[in-house]
Amino acid sequence: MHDHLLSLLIWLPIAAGVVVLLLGERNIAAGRWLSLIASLATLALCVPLWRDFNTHTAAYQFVQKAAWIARFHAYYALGVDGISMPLIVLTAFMTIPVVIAGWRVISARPAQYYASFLIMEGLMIGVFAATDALLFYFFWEAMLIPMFLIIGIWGGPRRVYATIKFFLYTFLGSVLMLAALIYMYVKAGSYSIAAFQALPLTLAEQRWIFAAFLIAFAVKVPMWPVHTWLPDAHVEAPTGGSVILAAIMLKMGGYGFLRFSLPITPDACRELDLLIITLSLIAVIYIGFVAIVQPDMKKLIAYSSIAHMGFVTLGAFLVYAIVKATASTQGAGMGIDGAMVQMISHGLISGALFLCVGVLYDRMHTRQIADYGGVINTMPVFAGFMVLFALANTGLPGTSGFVGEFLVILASFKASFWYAALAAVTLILGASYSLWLVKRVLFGPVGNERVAKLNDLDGREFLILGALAAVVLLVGIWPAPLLKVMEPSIQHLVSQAIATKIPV
Amino acid sequence: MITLADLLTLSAILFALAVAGIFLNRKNVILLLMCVELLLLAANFNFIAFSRMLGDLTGQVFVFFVLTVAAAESAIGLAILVVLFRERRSISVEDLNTLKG
Amino acid sequence: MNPHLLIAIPLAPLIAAVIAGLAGHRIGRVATHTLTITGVAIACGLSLYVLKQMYWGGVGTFNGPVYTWLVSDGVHIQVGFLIDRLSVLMMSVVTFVSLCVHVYTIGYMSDDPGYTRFFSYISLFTFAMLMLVMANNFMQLFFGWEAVGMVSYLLIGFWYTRPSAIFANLKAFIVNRVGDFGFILGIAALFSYTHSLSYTTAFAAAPHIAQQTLPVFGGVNALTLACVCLFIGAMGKSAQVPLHVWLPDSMEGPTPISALIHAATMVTAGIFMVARMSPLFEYSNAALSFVLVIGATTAFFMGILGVVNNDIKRVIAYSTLSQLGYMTAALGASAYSAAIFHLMTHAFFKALLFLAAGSVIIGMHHEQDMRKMGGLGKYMPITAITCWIGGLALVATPFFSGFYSKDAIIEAVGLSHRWGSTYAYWCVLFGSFITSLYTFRLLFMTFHGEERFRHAAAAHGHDEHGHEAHGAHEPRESPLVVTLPLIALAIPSLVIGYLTVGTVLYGNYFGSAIMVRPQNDVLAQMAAGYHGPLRLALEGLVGWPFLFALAGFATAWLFFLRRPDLADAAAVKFAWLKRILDQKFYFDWFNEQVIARLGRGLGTGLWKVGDQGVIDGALVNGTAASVGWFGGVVRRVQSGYLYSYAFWIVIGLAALLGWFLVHA
Amino acid sequence: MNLHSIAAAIPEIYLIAAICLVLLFEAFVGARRPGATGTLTLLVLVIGAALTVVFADVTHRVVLFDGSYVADPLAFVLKLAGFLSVAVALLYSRSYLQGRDILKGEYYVLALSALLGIFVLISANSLLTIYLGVELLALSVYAMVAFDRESGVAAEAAMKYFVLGAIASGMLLYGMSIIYGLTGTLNLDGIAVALNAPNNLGVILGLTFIVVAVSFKFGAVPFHMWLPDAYEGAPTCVTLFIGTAPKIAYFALALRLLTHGLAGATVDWTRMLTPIAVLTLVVGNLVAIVQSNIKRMLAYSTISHVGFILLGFIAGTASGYSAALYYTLVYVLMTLGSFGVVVLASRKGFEADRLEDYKGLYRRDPLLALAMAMLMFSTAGVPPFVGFWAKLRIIQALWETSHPWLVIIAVTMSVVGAFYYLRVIKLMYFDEASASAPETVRSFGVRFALGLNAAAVLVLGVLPAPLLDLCSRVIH
Repeated sequence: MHDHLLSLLIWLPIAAGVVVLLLGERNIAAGRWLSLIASLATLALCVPLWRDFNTHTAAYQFVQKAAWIARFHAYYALGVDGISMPLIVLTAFMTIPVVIAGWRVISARPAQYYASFLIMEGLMIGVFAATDALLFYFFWEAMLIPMFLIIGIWGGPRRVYATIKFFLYTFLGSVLMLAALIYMYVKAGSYSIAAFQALPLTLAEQRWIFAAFLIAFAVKVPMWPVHTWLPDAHVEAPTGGSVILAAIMLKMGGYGFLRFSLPITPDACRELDLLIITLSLIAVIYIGFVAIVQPDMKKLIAYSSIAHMGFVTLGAFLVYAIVKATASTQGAGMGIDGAMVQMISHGLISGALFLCVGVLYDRMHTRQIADYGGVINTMPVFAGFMVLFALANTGLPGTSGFVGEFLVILASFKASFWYAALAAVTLILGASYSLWLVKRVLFGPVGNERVAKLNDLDGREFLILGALAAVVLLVGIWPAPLLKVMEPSIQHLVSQAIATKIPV
Repeated sequence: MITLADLLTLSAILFALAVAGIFLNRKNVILLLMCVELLLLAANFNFIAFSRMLGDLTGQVFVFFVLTVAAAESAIGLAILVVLFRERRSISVEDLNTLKG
Repeated sequence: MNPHLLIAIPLAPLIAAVIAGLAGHRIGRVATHTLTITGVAIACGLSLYVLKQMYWGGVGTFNGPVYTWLVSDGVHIQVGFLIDRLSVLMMSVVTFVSLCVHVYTIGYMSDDPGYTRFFSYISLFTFAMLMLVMANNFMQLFFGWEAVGMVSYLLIGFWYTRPSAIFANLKAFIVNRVGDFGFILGIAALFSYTHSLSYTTAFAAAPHIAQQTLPVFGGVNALTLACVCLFIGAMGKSAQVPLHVWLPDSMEGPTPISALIHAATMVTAGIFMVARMSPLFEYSNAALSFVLVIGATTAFFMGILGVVNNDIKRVIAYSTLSQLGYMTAALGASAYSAAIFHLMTHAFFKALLFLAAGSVIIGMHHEQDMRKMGGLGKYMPITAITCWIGGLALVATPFFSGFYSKDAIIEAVGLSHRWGSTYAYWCVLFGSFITSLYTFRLLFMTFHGEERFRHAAAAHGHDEHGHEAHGAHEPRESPLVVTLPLIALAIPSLVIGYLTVGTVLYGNYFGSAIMVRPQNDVLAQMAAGYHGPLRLALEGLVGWPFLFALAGFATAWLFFLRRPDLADAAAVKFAWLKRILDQKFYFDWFNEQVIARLGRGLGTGLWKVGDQGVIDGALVNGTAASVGWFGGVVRRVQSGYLYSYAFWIVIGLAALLGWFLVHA
Repeated sequence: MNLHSIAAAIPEIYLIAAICLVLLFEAFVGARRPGATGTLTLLVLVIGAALTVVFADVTHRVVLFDGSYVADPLAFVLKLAGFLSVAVALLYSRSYLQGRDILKGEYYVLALSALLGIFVLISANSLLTIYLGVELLALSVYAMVAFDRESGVAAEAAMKYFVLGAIASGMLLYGMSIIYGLTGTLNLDGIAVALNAPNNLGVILGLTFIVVAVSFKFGAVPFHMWLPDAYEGAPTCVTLFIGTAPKIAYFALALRLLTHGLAGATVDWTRMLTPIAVLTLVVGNLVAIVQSNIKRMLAYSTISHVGFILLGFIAGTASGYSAALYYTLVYVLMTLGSFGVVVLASRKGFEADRLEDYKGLYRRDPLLALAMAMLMFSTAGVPPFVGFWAKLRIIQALWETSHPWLVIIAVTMSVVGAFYYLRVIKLMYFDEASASAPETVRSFGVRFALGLNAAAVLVLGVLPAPLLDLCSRVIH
């Protein structure tokens, strides 16, 4: 069972998706239930994954290896460590709300809708589970197709522009990464990520590879200035699409930095860390200001996502700054810990916020903040949830949003006062855009007669938001287990990141 | 005494003439067909010259094949020309520009 | 000491809050308030028990973890309690005041639809405040710090349909966040040197950190930087200039909140924090000078604003600001005990004043404008008397609790030799004149003189919950649930100073909890001249502060009771001054017109120009467009003419031939 | 020489016989039973494939007919591919021809003789056989382009194709003559032995003509101009034909002539091909973006793919050639599918050749739309479709021979290319169906074949190992 657990996690949803597709639009009721069962089953499969995960080793676990393209030493090789495992669980978890959220809302071609999401779930888990670079890339790219269709088919008015922009942006990033991967294959004679991490590379080579990776991952994260696809994609995507986009897809950029950039091109990273840190801080502040003035709820949350992901990249690359500043690795791991927790937490919170927007959108069919006001009068329960998630988005202690930012800020001060100071500006900006949004949408007297007609959450929506709220609070109050899972892998990563790979 | 160089030069000139004819002529498609023939002849000249120099017959055998093919080629060419004329009522190169871009 | 007992203290209100919040509307009002009051009562009882244990029972300091929050990079961040005489005192004050407010709320909010929600909020607040006070590490301190901020955000915006309320709560949260920005930096600074978040480690490392220099602003002392950053956090929470702007607006919340949060507890968190961090601040004179100057400035200038305001609650709010200034000044003078002592006494009489004001507001049917009051004394005797007691305590009348704390502060500041202490001394001294001026103005305008409410135009209730207010109708004394807490608070306001000054201030009550270096120890000098509370009070009768207070009384009597017209005349004569004061020194104007507008402008600029213009317009879509344009150009080469096709073939051939024959 | 010794040549011999048979059949039966010839031809192709498997599956290199003919595993694979692709092409074409009542036996005869030309090229081992193969293929194809006598554009396309093609073969011939003069033999093995003098003026002179001719046949820039016109002008079923099987032949042409015969001058011709390949990539992709006619767009996309195939040759290693082979086969598979969709989507009077004609195709015919979407993603080189592996192999070959800039250009251009493939999907799935679009072709057999075609693109994408192995095995 355990040697096929990851395969199951990948292929179960994909198979289910195909079945749903074959069932077709006619027996969509069956399709819906099948999708729900499949997504729940996938999450259930994560239980043994978490329970039997050995938190004392940095080695890959639940490994599975089969020949794929023997001639090119590409293997169907799967495995998880402390970095990928939590992300897989997150993926499995976040798909369920998407399925439930679409339940009554998606009327056009629902079977294809569910199929796309299930298939995408499998592919995304594949991205995190692959230990073979080629397999990783295979999933990484294949994932674009369902998302392209989701935005394009079920999206808003400017969906075509948004989805093609999204696809080309990410495609450009990916192909350059592919070139880098193949280059390293030619040098290493194998596509195994471990082999790449062990491969000695001159500084020049590392610079080029780093650049290729940077473009690929920076676009996915997204980092300023290659972020502009995200607001468009989010605004146009259907609720489920935004949730997956924000909750999982963005994480792949961060995952890529941790899995590829740091261990494979450590010297280039050491050389160019200032670049990444600067971009991250720009993301935090510049984007924070931009988020404040957004008139569209989804756009606002999209921008806040970019700002939050800035902490991920910042935390990841603090390693070098800290080593340079203090000549010791104390606190380096903390930055990466922070980055990881931030990824998980942002997955939950932004997903929840997009679901909240979806709840409103399903009722009012507008995302303009100006069209709302005083929603709390007619939807008190919903308002309660949204306020909670908004506060979590401001990084309030006791919610998951706090943990990552706190760790990153602590670590960044070790690197430089200014990094910490600029990063901490998010306390102010985050509060400003999140709570101003809440003020304009939820509070105040009833905005207009359409708001007056709103009815509060139904059981389905309550279930989704309730579950998310519970997890957000749990991670905020007791993050220790999460950190425990990551610790060995992150310590290992730090040791890889500070070692040099330049052949002598 | 005619040297190999002379023959090669001649064939080169023929070749150049043919090519020039093809893209200088804006009037008549039939002229194009002629130029094509000329082109093949230039190549044939080379073959013969070389085979004579090398004292190897295969080159001349090749020429026979080329001539045959050339005949077939012009046959096809004229056939297409007929179709074209039936449709367009013109065989001017200038008019062959509905497909472009 | 039994840790489970300690855990029960914050947990009781938390559980009550959660139940009240999630199920309040189901279990009903009575059940809700019984539940929450029980919760807070347990907390209060236990706190007092612990206090007794520690003071009389001789139980030592407790410092232990509850559970491990997380372990990152070998750093164990734990949730834990540090219970010493400082924290236990705070716990007792917080829970006691909170208890009073709970009871009071039953009456005050009786007809509010959000009844249960309100109870869950204030219980939650009690929990958060207790976590803050009991913390033994910076993470938990920050948790409590932010949590109280969050609850106050919810409470100020309790009447969420009021534009003014939801404006105020957003403002409060963001201004607090500005403070927290500094606070978290301070924590990070300490962490970067100690690699731990526990108090003990940080305190132990203080002398060492004081030797370090940070390469920022051309090199500053690390400890100074850390302390100033921490204090910036305190400026936010404890509403010190210039981060005070949120406090007056926060009066939009229901009165119990004003009493609970914005007088007695939350705003004192900053004071408590600095006192708690005394082992750090003591090693940085620069930081303490900063604290001293800020505090004194707040004490004086915010007091002045109290004189011109007409909203009864806002006047008290400004008085709170100025009193917080006094506490801060005390901290700056290394008189931490005095600050905490004043914090305690102030908690009682300020809560009393607020609740009294609330009682008046009930009596006036939610009318808060003092110009529409007057002569209420004979209709609401209990309120009036208790309010007078509070007022007298506030102006530091000898024998009243306020006197012992405030006088000590003024004297301590006077004795301090720190940079800026002279300025601070004059501020706090004149401050006592200002204090009594606005206090008696309030008392006179409310309870004495002509009964202006009779010919007040149909006054509008500020609370949109179900009253239509009648201008001319006799105010009646409030019900028992309202007056009982008044009395309960009046007694300590009267006596607590007299009873405890000896121990708390001069009896080295705090022991190791507060650390003062000998060269800074002004209180020790004062203790030398201390011969019991009675003697102290008698001396106080001829002390400068009291004389200033008397002057204030006289002025108030003249201008607001005897000859109100003089006040108006002065207002006309000093119009410029009045404008500045009405504009509250233009702080709000600056924040809204300059900072907020700047922020929004910057955001819009970056968005429209940076994102949409340059990045998206020029780079992204520009690239796409230019690719398309280029395609269109290249396309035209395919002219459709046979000869041009042939020509291109020849060009290609020639190019290849030329290039390679030349390079061969 | 007994039968056994020429067994390897069975496919060509059989094909000649078959052509005569089909010709006779058409002459006597075809007139009465239109379509019967088509069926017969399909039968012929299937049998041919079978015979090839039986006789031509040589394990080692066999040289016949006085060294002018070679049979090797590569030839075997290519010929099978040829049979298969022609069979599929004809299968798709049938309904199209029927709809425009040009369902005539000559079409099949021409197709078969073109196939014969392809085979001759595949097995050519002397300049003479190469020339004959080229001409046989070219002449049949010219005729096919002009096959619809009612269509003016077809005639124009044919005329352009013919004249330019003739120029190209003239140049090929001229180049050959020079090489012959330098080496004194027409046999490629002989040439390979005699000629290994890089930077020899004479060689370069001849080589340049040959490279130009080969580039022309492939449709590489700037010798590509015939291609879009021919593709657009020809009847779609002919476009389908000339877009697929001949590419196999031209691959063989390049492989036999350049990498075998002129191996001595590899340095030179790789350097010549480099600018051509880059131009081809850039121009093909850029101009494809601005097309509004899908046949023309696919023509330019073909050009861009040719760029990739040439890159494989530029690598100049066995790995590179096998990458090019893999790319060619994959390309043929995908082109069969995409033009097949165009054929099936069209009706008489509705050529379905404008991009707008594909608006909302999903609503009208989900299967067709799905197949097209898969093919487009595959052509764009997105996993899990087979097109991805083709690009991967080329890039790998380029890295092995360290051509960083070619890699960067290639991948960047593939992003540009992705745009116009996505646009087709966008039209089919995101846009609403335009009014008055006729019913698509519903005959089960063809649709089933198309479904298989698309499925193959996916299956070979998920499990690429076998085909990759094959391509690496047959080239060494």
